[in-house]
Amino acid sequence: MTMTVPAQGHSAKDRPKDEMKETPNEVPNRDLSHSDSHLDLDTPEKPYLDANELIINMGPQHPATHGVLRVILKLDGEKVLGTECVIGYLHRGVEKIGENRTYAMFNPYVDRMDYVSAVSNGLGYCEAVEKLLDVEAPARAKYIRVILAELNRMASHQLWLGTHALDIGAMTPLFYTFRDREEILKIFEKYCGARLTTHAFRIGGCQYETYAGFEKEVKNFLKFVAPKIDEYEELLTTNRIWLQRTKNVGVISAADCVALGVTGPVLRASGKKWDLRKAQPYAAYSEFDFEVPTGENGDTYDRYLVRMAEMRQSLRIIEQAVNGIPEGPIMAKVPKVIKPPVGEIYHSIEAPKGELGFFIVSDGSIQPYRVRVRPPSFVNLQALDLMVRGLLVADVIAVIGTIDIVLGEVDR
Amino acid sequence: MVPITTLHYLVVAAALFVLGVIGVLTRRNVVIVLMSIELILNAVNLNLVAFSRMWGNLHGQVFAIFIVVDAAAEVAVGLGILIAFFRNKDTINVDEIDLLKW
Amino acid sequence: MPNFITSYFGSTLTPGAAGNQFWALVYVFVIFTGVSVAVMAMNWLERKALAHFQIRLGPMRVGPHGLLQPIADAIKLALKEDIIPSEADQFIFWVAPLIGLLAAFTVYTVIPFGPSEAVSDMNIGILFMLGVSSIGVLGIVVAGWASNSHYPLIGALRSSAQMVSYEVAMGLAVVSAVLMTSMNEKGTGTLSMIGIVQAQQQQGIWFIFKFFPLGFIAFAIFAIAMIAETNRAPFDMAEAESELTAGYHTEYSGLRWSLFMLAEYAAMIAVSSIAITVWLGGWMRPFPNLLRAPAWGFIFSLFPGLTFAGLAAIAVIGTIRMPSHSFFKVQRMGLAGFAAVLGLIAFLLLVLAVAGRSPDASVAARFNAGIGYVYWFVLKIAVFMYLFIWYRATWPRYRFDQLMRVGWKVLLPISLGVLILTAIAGVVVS
Amino acid sequence: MNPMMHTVAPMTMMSPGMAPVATPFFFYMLAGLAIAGGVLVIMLRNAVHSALSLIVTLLAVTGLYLMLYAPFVAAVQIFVYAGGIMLLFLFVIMLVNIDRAAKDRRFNRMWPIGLAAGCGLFALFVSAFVKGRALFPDRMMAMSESSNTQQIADLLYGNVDRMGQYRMGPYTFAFEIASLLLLVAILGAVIMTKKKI
Repeated sequence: MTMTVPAQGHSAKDRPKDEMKETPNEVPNRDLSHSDSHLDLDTPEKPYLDANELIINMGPQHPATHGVLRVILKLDGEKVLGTECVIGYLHRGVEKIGENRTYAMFNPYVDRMDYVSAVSNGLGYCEAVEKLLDVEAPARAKYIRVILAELNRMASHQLWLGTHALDIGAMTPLFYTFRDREEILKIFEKYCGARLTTHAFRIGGCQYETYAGFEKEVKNFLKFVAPKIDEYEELLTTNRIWLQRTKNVGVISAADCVALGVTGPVLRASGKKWDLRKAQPYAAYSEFDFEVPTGENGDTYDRYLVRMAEMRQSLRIIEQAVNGIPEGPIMAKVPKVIKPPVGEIYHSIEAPKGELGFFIVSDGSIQPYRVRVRPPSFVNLQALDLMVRGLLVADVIAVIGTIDIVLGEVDR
Repeated sequence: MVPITTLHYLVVAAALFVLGVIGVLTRRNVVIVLMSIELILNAVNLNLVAFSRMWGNLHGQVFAIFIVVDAAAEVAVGLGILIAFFRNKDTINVDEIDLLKW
Repeated sequence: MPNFITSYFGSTLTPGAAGNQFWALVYVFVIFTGVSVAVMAMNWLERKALAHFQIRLGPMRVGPHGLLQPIADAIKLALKEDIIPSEADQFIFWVAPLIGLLAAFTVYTVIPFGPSEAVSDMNIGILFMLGVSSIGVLGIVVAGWASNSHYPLIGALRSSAQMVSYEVAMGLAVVSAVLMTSMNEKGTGTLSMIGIVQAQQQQGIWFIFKFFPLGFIAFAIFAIAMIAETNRAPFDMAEAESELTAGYHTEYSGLRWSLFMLAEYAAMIAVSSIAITVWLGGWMRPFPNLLRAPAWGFIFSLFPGLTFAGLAAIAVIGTIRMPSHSFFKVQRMGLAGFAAVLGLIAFLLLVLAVAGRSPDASVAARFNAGIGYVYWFVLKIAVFMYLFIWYRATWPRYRFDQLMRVGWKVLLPISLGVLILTAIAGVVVS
Repeated sequence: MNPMMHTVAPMTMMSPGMAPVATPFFFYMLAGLAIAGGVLVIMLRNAVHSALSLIVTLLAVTGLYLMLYAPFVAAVQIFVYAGGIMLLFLFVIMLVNIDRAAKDRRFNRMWPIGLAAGCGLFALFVSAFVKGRALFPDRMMAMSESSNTQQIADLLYGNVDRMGQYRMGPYTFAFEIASLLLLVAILGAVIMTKKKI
């Protein structure tokens, strides 16, 4: 699939002045007839579309594209003949910002990429820089990281479940999941003062010691949320309409997933048992006993089941971590001014949406030479066209939901 | 005021019938030609029902129902042909539909 | 008083059948007002009930517990700028909501709230209802087309295909119930709405239980088809907000949009009335044949008053539970006033029930009986309205092809089978 | 309060309410609507407008049916025509791309001939009515509501049952043929609208 990024325009300084006068506000606009498009929209030889063909712009202002994603759909009646994603409406140049900030200063920025799982982003970035510095966070910090990251995975999956169900037309689960996600956000708030963009971790460990009663609250939360997950499942798992809407919709094979680089629950639902927490353990994950749930058919329903199972596995991990959390320092010895040696590093973690990788090149100064993020949403979105061809408009919504994208991460 | 007689209904029906005929003969758009045929059938129905009222029996009304059935069948097939034709020839003008085979 | 007003008192006919145009107009006015108020109440109830399904509070600010919210909404919508897109077909865009509204309100002329509590009784009543309510979809279709935009057009196409397919199953289900009306000595059935209820009265059974489970299956088919017919969840394909933003009324705003909503809710009440009339005994109170002693009649005639008394009690409890902050003073007073009004209505109804307890021809007895009919009919409608909300809170939305499959491959064959089996059962029994 | 109290209003009797009021006024109104709708159907450029005009005509004709004591035909007219057939028309108009058709010429080249033929036909009808007046005595043509109450009651009472009996009695063959016709129409429509013919 071709991902078309709207013309960004160059930065103002390297454009001649008169050109700026002509187009003072260059709107990101796309010529539909440019040659890259595989939809052959409106070619001169065939001025009229086929009797039943229809081009529809879904987005960027559409209630169900999870942000400002624009999908150009070519329809035959309601059948999807092809899609084309237009991204970049939320582009903020995070990677470029990274080149202009010190390592510590860039840390909060990564929270704004996948804003529903900010903890995972911070974890990935901190660990990448730690690897570059060749320091290791203390055991207690690692445990705190695992607890918060898994809580964040739950929060992310809950948000996904609510919005996905809403897309398919079930309104009620949204409010149930938001009620339970609220408890997680409360824990975050108590821990670090922020609910959404937490900035919980620092390079070398954690900034804050756990607050008094943290463990008890987490344990209470575990007790509180386990029946709630059953409640979601009660509403949806055996719901006939839910089954009809999700079974055999958006099927993708494991081979296709691997070819497209799709990771996360989407990959696991198609049968491949690939989880970075097991495959290349980071933080303290090697010390915990958990399973990697997989699906069989790679359809929307399996992805739903995989995520539900992952929520339960997260509960297991959190329980083990809270029970076994060691005493000790929470910060490793890290210099005040972080100046990594010249070199490059790629470190990836299993974010809720898939493999989140940070590639950092250091030139020995206080700022990274280059930061490149491998965001799971962006890569997983590639599979959209493959998954929705031949399905109906309603399925496009379901598939966008099931891929679980966050546009902040797609566009960065 | 003149009391309403069967003749009044017959005149209305005749007018509708003639309008339908004119529509069939002059319009180019197949959809409107089919609608004109509906006008004709309605005119006939109105006649039948008026006569049924005049004689005080129900035979005319029974016939009217049969004509409604007929109209439904005609529209279904007619519009089916229209869609098939439009899909192949990209036109719905009667005077461009001049081949039996393409 | 002039003769045309008084002559109708004591008549057991509908004003239409009695040829009294004055009372027919009065009934029309009462029904129009009643339905409009019911739509507003339904609006509030839907938001409130849906909110409680979803662990929210719903409207709380405008009036006590948001009771005045529908009025605030109506004022806001009426004052909003009336936007017609420049590329839209102006005239059709203007006229489309009216088509739906007219169709939705026209059907109320034949809905029997009681044996004489209807504007008119037609001998083709049920056909008239089904036919006119099917005209309502024309409004949706031309609205989608006139908006000259892709999403409304798709919504309109979906809606028209959906209506056509579900009307068939709906009609066949009704026909099987109409067959049941012919289970009398003469062997002739009726299509009149009042006649159908009277047939249930004479046969001593609601048609939902007749030839069990045939009547129930037919009712279930109708109950499913009527959700599809009114474009409600889980069949709200025509306005699926997550797919088509808002479907056929995407481009509508303000008063015109509210007319669509009014038509939708009015149509919901109308189709519920069909289901109630045909299968659930219309205006009849529970067990009119088993519990036929006058004492039972008196007990059941207390129900309207007791219902209002219960509502008043709820309002009183709400008043007491309201926080005693000065901010809530106006709301407290409002809710207390509402409770007082409800209590007054309850009191009047109870007095009437006691005054008219002997089933003679006195005005009080007639009035009491009439109120009983309307009460039971409206109560049954309220149950259906609640079900509509419940469905919406529980189920995801069907996909369009699945909807079609359900309509043509499940409901239609079953309704045909029920029709044939009903005919056979009728022949065997008689 | 006893629900059994209100008994069935006997429908054998021709109740006064069944008589239409202000017959001439409603007749002229409905006839005018029907003919105006018919004129608009063939005059308007846009097919959707034409369809709406046709709906007006159909509903006006329905009113005329009701005035002629044909309630069942009226109901079928609403149910089948206004509800079903017109919806199908609108559906098809939306499916086929009419943007181009709307810009084209409305009438074909031979429209004067068609118009003349139509007018000739109308003249023929009128002359037939005028000449044929002798065949139908005024007594029969008249539709006064008071003189033939019995006739009206015959028409109205058990309209649906009696029509059913007719269709199962003398018109059984026609009824079966009609059902066969519908079957053929269904098959034809299904095959015609298939993607690949």
